Amino acid sequence: MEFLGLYNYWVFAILLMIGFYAVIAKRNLVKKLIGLSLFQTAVFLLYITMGKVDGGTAPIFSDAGTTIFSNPLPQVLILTAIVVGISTTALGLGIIVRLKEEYGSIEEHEIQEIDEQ
Amino acid sequence: MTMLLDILSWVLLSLGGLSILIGGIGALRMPELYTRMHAASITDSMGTILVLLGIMLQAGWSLATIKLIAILLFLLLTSPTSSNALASAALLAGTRPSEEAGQDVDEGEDEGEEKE
Amino acid sequence: MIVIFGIFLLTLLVITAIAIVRTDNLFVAVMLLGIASLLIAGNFFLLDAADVALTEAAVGAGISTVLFLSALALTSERERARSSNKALSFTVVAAAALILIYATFDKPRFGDPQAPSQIHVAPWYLEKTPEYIDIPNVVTAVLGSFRGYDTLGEVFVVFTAGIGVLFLLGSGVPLGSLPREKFNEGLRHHLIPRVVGRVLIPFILLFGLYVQFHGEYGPGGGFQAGAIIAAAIILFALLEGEKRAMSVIPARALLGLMAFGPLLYVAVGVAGIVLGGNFLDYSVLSSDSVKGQQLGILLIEAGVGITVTGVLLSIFHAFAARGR
Amino acid sequence: MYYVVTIATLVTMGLALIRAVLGPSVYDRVLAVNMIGTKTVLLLSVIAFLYGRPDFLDLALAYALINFIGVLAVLEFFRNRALRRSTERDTET
Amino acid sequence: MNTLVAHLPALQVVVPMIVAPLVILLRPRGLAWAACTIASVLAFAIAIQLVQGVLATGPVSYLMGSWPAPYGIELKVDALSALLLLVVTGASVFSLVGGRQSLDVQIDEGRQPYFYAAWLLALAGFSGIVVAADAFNIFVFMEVSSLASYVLIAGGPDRRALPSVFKYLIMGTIGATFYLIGVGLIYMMTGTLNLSDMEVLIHTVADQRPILAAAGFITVGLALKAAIFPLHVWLPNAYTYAPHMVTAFLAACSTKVSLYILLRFDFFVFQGNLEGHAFQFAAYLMPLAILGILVGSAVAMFEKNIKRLLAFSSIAQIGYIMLGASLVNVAGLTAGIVHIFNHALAKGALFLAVALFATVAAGLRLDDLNGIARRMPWTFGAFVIAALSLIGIPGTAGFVSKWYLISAAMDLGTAGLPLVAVILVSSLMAVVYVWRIVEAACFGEATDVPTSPTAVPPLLVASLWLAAALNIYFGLVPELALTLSGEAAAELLGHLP
Repeated sequence: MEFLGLYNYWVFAILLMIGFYAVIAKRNLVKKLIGLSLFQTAVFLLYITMGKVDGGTAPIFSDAGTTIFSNPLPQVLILTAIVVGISTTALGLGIIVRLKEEYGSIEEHEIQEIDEQ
Repeated sequence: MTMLLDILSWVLLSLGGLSILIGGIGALRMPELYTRMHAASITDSMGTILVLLGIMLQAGWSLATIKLIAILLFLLLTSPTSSNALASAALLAGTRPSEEAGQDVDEGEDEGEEKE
Repeated sequence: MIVIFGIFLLTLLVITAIAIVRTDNLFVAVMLLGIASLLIAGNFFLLDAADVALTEAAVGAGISTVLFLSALALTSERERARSSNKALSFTVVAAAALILIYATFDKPRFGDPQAPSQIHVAPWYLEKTPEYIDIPNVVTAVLGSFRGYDTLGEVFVVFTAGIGVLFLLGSGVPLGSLPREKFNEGLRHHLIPRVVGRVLIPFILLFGLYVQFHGEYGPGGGFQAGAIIAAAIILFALLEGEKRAMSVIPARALLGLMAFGPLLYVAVGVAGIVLGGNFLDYSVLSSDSVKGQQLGILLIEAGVGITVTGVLLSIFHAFAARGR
Repeated sequence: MYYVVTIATLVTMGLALIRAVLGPSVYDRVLAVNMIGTKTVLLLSVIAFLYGRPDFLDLALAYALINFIGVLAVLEFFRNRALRRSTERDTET
Repeated sequence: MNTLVAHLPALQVVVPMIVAPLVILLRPRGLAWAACTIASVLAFAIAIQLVQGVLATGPVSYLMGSWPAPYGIELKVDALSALLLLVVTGASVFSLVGGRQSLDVQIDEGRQPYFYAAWLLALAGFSGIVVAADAFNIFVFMEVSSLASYVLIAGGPDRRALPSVFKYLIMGTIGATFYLIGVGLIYMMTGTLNLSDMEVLIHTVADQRPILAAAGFITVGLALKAAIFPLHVWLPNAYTYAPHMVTAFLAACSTKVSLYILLRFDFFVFQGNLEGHAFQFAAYLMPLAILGILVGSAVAMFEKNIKRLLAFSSIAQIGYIMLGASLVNVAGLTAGIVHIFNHALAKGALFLAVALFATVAAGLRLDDLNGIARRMPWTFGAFVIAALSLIGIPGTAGFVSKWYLISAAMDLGTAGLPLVAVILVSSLMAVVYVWRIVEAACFGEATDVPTSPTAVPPLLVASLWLAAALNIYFGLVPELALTLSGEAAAELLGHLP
């Protein structure tokens, strides 16, 4: 049990860093957005992990008479955060499509070169 | 009676698990796209039927069973449809079933450009 | 045992993430992102977050994949350049990782019922929901009422993204001179998907409505329902072509939905003020405060669902209409 | 006994993931995605019973549906790509 | 009426939110602008009401949905938020009232409803952040305002707006996500999201490592959004290529709002609780603030485009605000907060003037501005007043904050002398870059006289002069800003032992 707790947090850290790396090191704009998605997904994992309670179940009352429930609050926050994430992605993709139309490229350095001319 | 049901569902679940596993191995080990698709899609349907039936026997007659039937029907409709659509897309794009087993096909899209 | 399942899923997730960064085919990266989404959603389910799992699946594996693919269709699917300044990026990333791993060690034990976050605010929600709101799904209660203002903000985030894409791409004005009929017919000539899809679409819509109105009793709610209904109509557009989909729900109507959803939500909030409570106080909507709460949650969930459907479809159409 | 199925499903997901990472063609990857999708549906159904919360089967249903739409979206993408390539070639010649 | 007054903190956010969805349905020309302006003026009126309320009775609190804090979401307007509300809503009103013609030129008519809706959402988002007393609610409204700002900036007619806005989107999202991680770590250790509750509960776990990491993530994330040097790289291009009115609006308030959250977290939540936080805050941020001031001013001296020049000057000005805060005493913090207000006045007025220049010299390079003082003497006059305020000439608003900053530095004794030197040097640099504009405008030979004199929008001239006059007014009668800032600083620092 101890190990799983730490493992979840480690995966959170690793995932966050993989996404972060893609965002700052990749030059392709779509790849950057994909990295951003991963980056945000990692944070979702952090929140959901901290809400888990031993022997608990999803915070939805049922006839089964269970009394231990996991924490509903982080779940609510993450529902909101997922929506925020997809909104950002959609807007980013909109910008990328326009960039492609204006510059004919979705590579950061190529766009930079075109601008410098 | 309950024991009989338990045994039956156990058998169904185990068989289902087995066929799922076979499908997974097939999808990994088969030599080229169409054989992989073959391995994956048939066991997909088979495993789904077996596992869901197995669970249904456990659930008894309840709302859960109705939902399970819905899932089963849904998967039985969509899974072969996706496989069919995928195969036809691959075929249209020019990936031909390979005559010689054991030889990997190239990236489908590159071939597609030539043969279309 | 379930613990090990979780570990397994997370390990697969890390592998997928690494593969996403390494591949230079953007289409493959998007596919893998869909897989990552499914894996993390499965893990959320294991961690008791049913609502979140449903949302992540509908959004991450469904809508997000569709949006990425529509954008890729308009741009390119190959990543041309390799990474830049790898060393610097790696240093920054490693520094942040070290801080995070450093921070893991004083964290409360995983699943500890006595952790600060489990004993301070959360038990109040679990305890008071039956009393004040009386619906089984505590997540919906917190989302809709206790922290309804956050959800209002969330609806406006979605709305902003919708206007943003329409502002950038225009609402469905076709550009370019490519033969339109060819592109507009969707998968019509694929007989099997078309027949099966047509059979399924009504059921998907029905299921969407079920998720919408069942959100107080089980996992679900406005956002998930909106995503599912939007997915059904996107399916219709894929099968029958953009043109027919647009004639069924024209862009004006989508704009109306987009505007109506947030307005409905805000109106419920303002009704709280008019009837003598605070903003978003649903208790005053009915003489019985519990009934009022339930009515309020129902209405705002409807607002969320309408907004999400309208926005996601507008975004999809804006992308789809662009390249044609 | 649910464990047996769960383990089988998880292992299969792992195998399919390897296929998705290895490729080699994009169709292989789509196939793998589809497989992982159906396996997730099964996994969720089984775990819903493992947890004793059969009311969560809704999730499995939603997954099945989203997965189907995802695969069709990919196909539409392929078709458009092929069409665009052929029209580009037509206009060039 | 009295009952409505109690709801003002909520209405501050809700009014623009109600109008935004309506605006996208308004097709006829000009109607969207009118609706947006009316909503903005209404928000400004509400902000003034709130300021009066705060001055009269102290902080105003509001419970969303009547749920008790910390279970529900609390809104709280204290002196600091009231000051920020004035800045945000005021900037919106000034840019909108005068901005119609400029925006008509820069945004296609068909896209205008979306643009104005995004404007209102940005306004709602900024106000929402400022009135919120809940860590997660701040995140949600931060995203509303950020997404809306991206849309506004992307409206720029130059295609270079697109790469800049994409960069802003990436960096902004990273900043927001870092903030979210920080909030998550704090929630894990305290179990609450309400800021006041957090401040109490964090005390017992203050030495735990997750809290330290959280402080780091929140500070870095917000520094990204606030464009604190060296995380400012998104700002110059975003400001340069945005529509002129958007630049005026965002330059006056967007980074300030992020700074506001930063101050709120670092002082209100962390400062009194975390061992040595005050020292660390000063030790990390003061060098950055000083570097930001010097580098920003230095780059501005060599910039050729007037919008870019002013954008780099903004980076320097953010440095001043941070410098004040990093002294971690009442005098310094007061100076920093007053500077938020005064810089918004000066920069807002400057960018309004730039929009007017753009009606005759679209390029906005310094060469394009040659001889513009003769062509637009009134506009140029107002520009000079605002520029003097930016430099900090006595009699203008900018002087007040610099004076307070210098005296706060002097209080430190000899240690403060280098800081005073930095402020003086950078003020000289400001003189240089302002002089370059003045030189071009007054003495440069106009290269090409426009064939047809474009009509100068009278409303824009009026709002520019009003803004310039306010620069002088608040330079001579700085009580309002000073009282609010003093109270805000005392409130923020009241938590220090």
